[in-house]
Amino acid sequence: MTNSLDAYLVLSGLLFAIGSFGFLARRNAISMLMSIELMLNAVNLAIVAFGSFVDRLRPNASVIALMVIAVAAAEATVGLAIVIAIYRNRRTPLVDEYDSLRQ
Amino acid sequence: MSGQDLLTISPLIAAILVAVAVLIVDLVAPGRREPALATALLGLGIVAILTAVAGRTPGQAFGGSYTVDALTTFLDLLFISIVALTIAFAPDYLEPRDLPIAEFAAVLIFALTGAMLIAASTDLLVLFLALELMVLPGYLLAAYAKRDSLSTEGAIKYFLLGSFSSAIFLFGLAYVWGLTGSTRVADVAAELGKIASGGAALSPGLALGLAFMTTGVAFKIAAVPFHYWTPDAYQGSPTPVTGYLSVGPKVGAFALILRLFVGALGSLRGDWLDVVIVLAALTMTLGNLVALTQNNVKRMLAYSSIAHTGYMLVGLAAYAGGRQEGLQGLLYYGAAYTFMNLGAFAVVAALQRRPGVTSSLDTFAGLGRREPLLGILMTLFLLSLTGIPPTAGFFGKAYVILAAVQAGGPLTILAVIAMLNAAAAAFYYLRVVVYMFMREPATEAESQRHGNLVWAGLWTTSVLTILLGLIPAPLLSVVSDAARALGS
Amino acid sequence: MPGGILTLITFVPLVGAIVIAFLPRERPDLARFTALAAALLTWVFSLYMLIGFLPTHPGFQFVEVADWIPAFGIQYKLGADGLSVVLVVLTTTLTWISILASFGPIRERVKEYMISFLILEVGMVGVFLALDLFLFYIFWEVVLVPMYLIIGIWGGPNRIYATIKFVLYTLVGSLLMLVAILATGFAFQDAHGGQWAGAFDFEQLRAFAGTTGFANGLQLGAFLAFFLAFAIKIPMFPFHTWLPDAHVEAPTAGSVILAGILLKLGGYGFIRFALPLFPDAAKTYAPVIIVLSLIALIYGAIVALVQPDLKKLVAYSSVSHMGFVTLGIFIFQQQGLYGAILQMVNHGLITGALFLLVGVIYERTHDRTIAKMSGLSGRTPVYAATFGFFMLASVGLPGLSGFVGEFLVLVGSFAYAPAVAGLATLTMIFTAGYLLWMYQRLFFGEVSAFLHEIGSHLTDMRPVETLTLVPLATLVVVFGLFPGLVLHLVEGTVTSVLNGLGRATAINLLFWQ
Amino acid sequence: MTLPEVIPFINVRWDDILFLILAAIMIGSALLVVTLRDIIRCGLAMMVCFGALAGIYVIAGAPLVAATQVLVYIGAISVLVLFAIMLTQTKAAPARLVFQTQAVPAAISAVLLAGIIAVAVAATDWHALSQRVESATGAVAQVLFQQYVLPFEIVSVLLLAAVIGGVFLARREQGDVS
Amino acid sequence: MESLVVLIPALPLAGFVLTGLFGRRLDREAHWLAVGVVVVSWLLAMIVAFTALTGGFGADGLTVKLWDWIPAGRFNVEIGFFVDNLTAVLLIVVTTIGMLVHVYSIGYMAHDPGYWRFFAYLNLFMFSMLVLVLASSFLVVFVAWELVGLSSYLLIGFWYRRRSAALAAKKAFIVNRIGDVGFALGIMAIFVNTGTLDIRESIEKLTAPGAVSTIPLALIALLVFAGAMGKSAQFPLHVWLPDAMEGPTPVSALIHAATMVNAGVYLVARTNLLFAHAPQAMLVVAAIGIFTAILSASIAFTQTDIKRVLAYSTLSQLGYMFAALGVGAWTAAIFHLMTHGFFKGLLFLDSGSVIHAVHDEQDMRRMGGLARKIPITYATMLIGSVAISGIPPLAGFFSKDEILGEAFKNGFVWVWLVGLIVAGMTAFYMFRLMGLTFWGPSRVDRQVEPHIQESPRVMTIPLILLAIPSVLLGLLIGFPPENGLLHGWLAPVFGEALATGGQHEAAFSLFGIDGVLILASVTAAVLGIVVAWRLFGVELPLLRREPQPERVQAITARAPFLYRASLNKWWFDDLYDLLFIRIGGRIAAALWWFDRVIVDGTVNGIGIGTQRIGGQLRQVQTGRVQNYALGIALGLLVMAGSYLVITAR
Repeated sequence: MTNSLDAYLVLSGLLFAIGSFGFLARRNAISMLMSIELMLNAVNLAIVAFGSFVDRLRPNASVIALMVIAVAAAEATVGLAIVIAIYRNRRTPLVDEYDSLRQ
Repeated sequence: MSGQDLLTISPLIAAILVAVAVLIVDLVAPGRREPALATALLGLGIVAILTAVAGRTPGQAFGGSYTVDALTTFLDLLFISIVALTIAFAPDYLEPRDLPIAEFAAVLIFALTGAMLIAASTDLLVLFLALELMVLPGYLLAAYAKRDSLSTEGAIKYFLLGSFSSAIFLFGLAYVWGLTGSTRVADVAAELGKIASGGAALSPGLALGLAFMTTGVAFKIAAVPFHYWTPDAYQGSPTPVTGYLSVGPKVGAFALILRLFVGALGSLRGDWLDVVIVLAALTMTLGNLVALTQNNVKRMLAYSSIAHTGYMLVGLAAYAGGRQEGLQGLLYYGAAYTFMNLGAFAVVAALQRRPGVTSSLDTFAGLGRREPLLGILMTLFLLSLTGIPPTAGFFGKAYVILAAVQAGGPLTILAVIAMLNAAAAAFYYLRVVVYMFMREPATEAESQRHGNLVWAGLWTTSVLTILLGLIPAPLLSVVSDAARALGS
Repeated sequence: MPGGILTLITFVPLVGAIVIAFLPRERPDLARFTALAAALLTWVFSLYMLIGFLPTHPGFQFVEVADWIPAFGIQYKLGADGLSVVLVVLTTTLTWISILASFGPIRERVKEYMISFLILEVGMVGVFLALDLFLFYIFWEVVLVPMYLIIGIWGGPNRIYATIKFVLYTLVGSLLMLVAILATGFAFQDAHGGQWAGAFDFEQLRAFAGTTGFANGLQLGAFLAFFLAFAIKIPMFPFHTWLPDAHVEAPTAGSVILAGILLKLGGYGFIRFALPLFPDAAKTYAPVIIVLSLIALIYGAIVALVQPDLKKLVAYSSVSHMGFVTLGIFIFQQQGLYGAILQMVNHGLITGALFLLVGVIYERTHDRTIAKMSGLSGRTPVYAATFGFFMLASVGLPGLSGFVGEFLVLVGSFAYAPAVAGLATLTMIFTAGYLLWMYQRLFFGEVSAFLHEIGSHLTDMRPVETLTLVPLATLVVVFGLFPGLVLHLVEGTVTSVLNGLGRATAINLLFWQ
Repeated sequence: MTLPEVIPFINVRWDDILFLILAAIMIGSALLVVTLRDIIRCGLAMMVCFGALAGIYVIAGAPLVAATQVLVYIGAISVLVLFAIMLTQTKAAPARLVFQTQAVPAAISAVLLAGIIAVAVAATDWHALSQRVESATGAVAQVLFQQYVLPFEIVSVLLLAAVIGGVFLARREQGDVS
Repeated sequence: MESLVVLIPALPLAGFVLTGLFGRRLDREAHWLAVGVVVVSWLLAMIVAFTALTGGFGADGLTVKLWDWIPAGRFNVEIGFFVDNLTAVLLIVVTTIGMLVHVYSIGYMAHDPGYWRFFAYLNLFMFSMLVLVLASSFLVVFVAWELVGLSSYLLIGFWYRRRSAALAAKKAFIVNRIGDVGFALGIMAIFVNTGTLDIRESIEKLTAPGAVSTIPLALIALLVFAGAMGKSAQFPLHVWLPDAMEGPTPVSALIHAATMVNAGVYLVARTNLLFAHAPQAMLVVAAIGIFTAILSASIAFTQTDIKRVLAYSTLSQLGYMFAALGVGAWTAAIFHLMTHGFFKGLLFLDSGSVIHAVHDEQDMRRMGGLARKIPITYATMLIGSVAISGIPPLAGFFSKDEILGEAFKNGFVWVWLVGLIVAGMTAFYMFRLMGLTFWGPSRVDRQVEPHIQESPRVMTIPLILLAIPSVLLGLLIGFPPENGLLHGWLAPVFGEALATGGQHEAAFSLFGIDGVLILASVTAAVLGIVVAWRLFGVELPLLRREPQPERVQAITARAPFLYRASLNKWWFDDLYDLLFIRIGGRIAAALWWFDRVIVDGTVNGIGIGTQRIGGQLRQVQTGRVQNYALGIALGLLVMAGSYLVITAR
């Protein structure tokens, strides 16, 4: 089982789906942020899995994964900054209440 | 990593340095905007020169992950002018709202580096990173008026959906990489070439990857049904930022498409042709139909920018339909769209100089009387957006349509749809003209003074808008070189 | 004849417009007279061209070619044959007349008005002279914007609705035409091994259409697109409803140009492009178009009968009269074509004059409701006489220009099918009906209470107004007695078009037996 | 000490067990992240989830990634998140609804998504590359500094930009409501 | 000589232009110029006519080419004139009566504010009429055709303040247009089949042996005839002429009695060969002619407006002429055209003089007993009435009798019979008119009564001058019957047609059939007169009788339907009003509704519909990120699905 790429990929897919669910369903900006982190990690898992199963990819895999982590970090920074900024204006982290821009 | 490499990526380095320099200047002379502005614009000038120079020696760096060719140069210069113009338009808007210009410029230039990287990168990973580097500053800029709740709201929507789509895109990227075994565009293309030539079957996994990537990109260019962020983000953002967002990231995303879908996945175009056709039709139509009902000019222009994405997609579709001209048309349209749209937003920004002025249609009532020049320029940009000759917008449309007609088949119908859309679009563009020249303002607003930078920018955009329509030949050769550089 | 005369004619107004743009806003008269000067200059140049034109010489004259977008073989190519010459002179003439006629009525934003008017002239002249499809399209669209502004800014109370309707309607047609133009150009390029050279050059395209001919599919599609664009401009039933609105709202001079020139763009397009490039398609669609023309003829006349608004009445009369043009074109008969061209010219003169006259009364009463007027003959005899003159010309009274064109078209249609001629001729009755009735209600009877209230403002025609109408009246008489002046000029055009259609001998079969 | 390759009697490889356990933990905690009412607990669950993921990386033979995962995520990001949570915590917040009105369609689409991915994965023939190979950390560094210089630089710029902007946005200025 | 021919119409044209431009200044002197030019062109006309009739122009007349009018490729019409004997005869009639009417108008219009305008119009008419007569090409005829229509329009509506006048003018023009449509189509047919519009050339081509025409000759002939029906007010287009009496009386005399209304007759006579080759068409002409004759005669019975009686009488006389043409009595038709021109002109001018005397009163019920008060008018009018009634040896007798005679001898007995009855009716209503106007007790308004006086010289002299030909013309050119001067003149014109039609040309035999026919017609006339005397009285030197209104009452009571029918002109006006004004108006209104609601509605509908759709699509943008995200997720699913499908195939 740990011998089958499928297992890893399915696992990552699952994580990705869960993340997307969180993103679609949660109201709190920060939990949406966390969901995105989940999704990014799902991708990382896939990448690592590819790396560990395909010879050619092995060295690159780790690097790419690292990059992805870094990107995730950057996104998180920006995201949290924005969240805080809007929180200052709206006094609520609940995204579905930010709907003065519409139609 | 050789000296040659350094020369090749010198524009990039220069850009980063400019960004840093701007910040330093600001630290040195805090609160004064002229030095920062000067640094930024001069720096951009240098970057442009370097780009031109580097463009003379096409080649690759970093083992083929960074390519300099006609396309790169063309796009880079386009991006630089976009950023320069945005910086020119910004101060008049930011200062009254006491928002600093330095950070603005710096962040913007960081975004520029991202865009330039996209234009140049021939490596999937680099592409992704570059994309992030382009959009992350975008999120920040959208929220730049941080005490304005609308700005931040638009920003957070933009950010959340943006990173959602990034995740999706990345997922697809991972699969494509995993199945082709390389991040190098060339290798990927070769790998897929086998598949296209029937050497191997297109595996579902790869298809999945393609689907995810397409979705991610479609989001970035704001194609329907992935466009939702556009109106809100555009309306919320500070107007100069909106102007930038409406062209910079869009053209950037198209650059990504060129590098990725054309460069890497070109051999599979038969597979994504249908998808692009559908996307194009949907995008044009929805964008225009909704724009018809908007009373806020910024929001209206947001929807119109969606529609223009649709027109550009027609070019892409024509390419997928087997016509090199499609790419040329796409590039030409991109350039034309850039200047006319930036110009239009610049006028809106100029009108909003006084804080508190909304961008609703009523703001434009009587503008033709109040500030005739501004009114006339706005009319020019709107006519160009409509596609009335002799303007850039017209020629861009004609070019794209020509490509579509050449490709024939379903694309002819797409061309007709595009034209009907253009006709419908005329309604809302001209409505602004109606307000400017044929309606009297409800409350008499006094005319305002605008900075020289703004005027300079407006003249540049308007002159280009006309020239690109009257004398398209020069740009024409440029874009055809660019398209050829991409190969087909 | 020096080269560049056509460019001169086309762009002198533009120069004028630019000059006006730099004139001080607070000196409207400067703008007025500069505009008039520019228009008159253009007119003189056009007359100069007219003199230099050799009717016997076949093909295009004064041709000017310069590469514009070589990548697609798009050229800046101007040239004139009889048809263009006639219509260009008509344009330049009506333009200065309209500008003169706007001196009084247009009191605000004079600068902008004059600029739009001159740019409008650029577009119109360009359309008639362009020999490159792409260039033609550009001029075609250029016409749109100034007219949009003229109606929208200086128009009546409901102007915005009218002008937007006008623009959108026209745009739908023209944009599809653009697709057709591009498709045609591409088809040419495709047939010439990917060589773009000459792909939009009308003469080469015509030659191609005459020899190899475009594929049927393309012809049918492209012709349809062209047809839509032109039919909307003319306008043909059922695409005509923008016209009454536009006319009612437009300022007088706007209506004059609209009726006098813009409607002709459609007819010109048919004769110059649609027929020569897509002859087979033209023949295929001809019956339908003929039927539509007949409907337009009779329907327009009948609807005009019950119009309460003077301008609307004239507008519908235009729909009816332009029916003769399309009919004359699509019966593919020599007489028909001659008649159609003549009818375009005459309609330009007569309807233009009628709109000027409507403007005269509107300026005094600020009303155009026929019901409110009556007995004008007593108060304004000269006006009544002039109006009567043009009214009769419009009725098609022999001896005045209106008659000849109509009759030629009718003769042609008779040769095509007596039944068609029979139906078309019925219009003679309806036309007389609505025009005479209108005239009776306006000018006969006792002076109405409404006009009494106007009192002393209800003056007879002023010198300026007379000045604008005298040239038109003269031309109406001259062309009525010596239509040959026009017919000789367009001989070449007619022959080449009919040769292209391979139908030049249609009427011959009935001869000499 | 060394364990036998395979667990006696039930003939399952150790790392498989480990994999299963970690996977279970990961999925479970992930679910908690997206479902828990109290957002602070969500944050903690996320840390758990990432920990488990790190474990899986190790099994997959990417220790370096695993390490970074622990450092960056469990270290930096999670803390950042928690800070953000503190900053934006309103008294009323946890009391309110956790889920959007569209939780159900969200769930459905998530399931579909997982389904499609699974199907695609299953349907794909990984041209017999499912023979795992051991990896050496040394190789990575090498690759990183030869082939991936450019990306590396970019990432740094990216972070720089993010920080500058982030600082600007988060900075509290006079006139801001506190 | 050519130049003279050109001058004949040119002079009145000049008169029109000059009077039109400067008339306002000339004011009361306006007539000098106008009358002057007409007199001159009369002189010229006389010279030309004399030359023509004495064979000065040879067998095939004199042709004058002015210029190529419409050179449209194969279609080439030239403006030119053509004089042969027929033209000459017409010239005489038109110029003579025209001149006299001009003179007469000087007096009649003396006090009218639009004095100069009137003369301008009259000149315009003279010009148009002369062109019509002289024209050598069908299209030029058509031009003149419309121009006379125009001048008649202007003159009928001369008193434009009067609504009835304006309406009558419009009616006249439009009804004429209906005929013109036919004429125009006829012209097209002729051109399409012959390639020329020169009258003689084209007809030769049409009728040449073995000529093949796309449309039957009869149809062409009838189309041409349609035009004639319009101008000459033949049933069913007769309705405009009575209303045309709204115009000043000189106009009625000149245009609506003596000249313009004869244009139709002239046209048919001019194209005689065409008709001769289309017997069916001839039959129709005869039928319509004779029917019009009796129809309008019957209406004339009960009209009380003196001018309307004359108008209907004109109709019925025109009917005679067409009947004559129809039966192939070409010469007789032209003969009657001439005589009728003179005596009907006379009668109208007389009626004008009467109206003048009783201060613009036209209703005969308010006249009576005027004989002594206005003797000259009375005398001349009596002559006119006798002439029209066909009592030998006055002009009317010869022409009318010739028509009837030839109708009978050419085998159209029914035409002859109806004609005979009409002759009697004519005599009756004419003397009813005389009785009501001049004889019996005066019913004139008390205020007016004392001021009644004879018209001035300038008016009476023309009357006398017209009376002379009304008496003598028949004897001069019509005697011996069927062999008089006129026959000599017109023989070359109609010879071929007669040959073709094979009409009988036996010598006139007073003591044969002709005598009987004469007897019959004279009896009919006398009968009519006597009945009129018995009912409406008479005051002549020998016999005198009081009118019997009560007997009139009795008779009308006995045949109420016929009476009302006659009184209401057989309801034609009402019928047309219903058809064209009411129903037509409805249709027009309906079409306009269609235009606004359906055609334009669709256009606007598309616009509004698009907006609506946009409004709906807007709703998608809820402003909630999660909704957007869901949308994207769904899009992603679809995208993935479609990709999988695409690659699966």
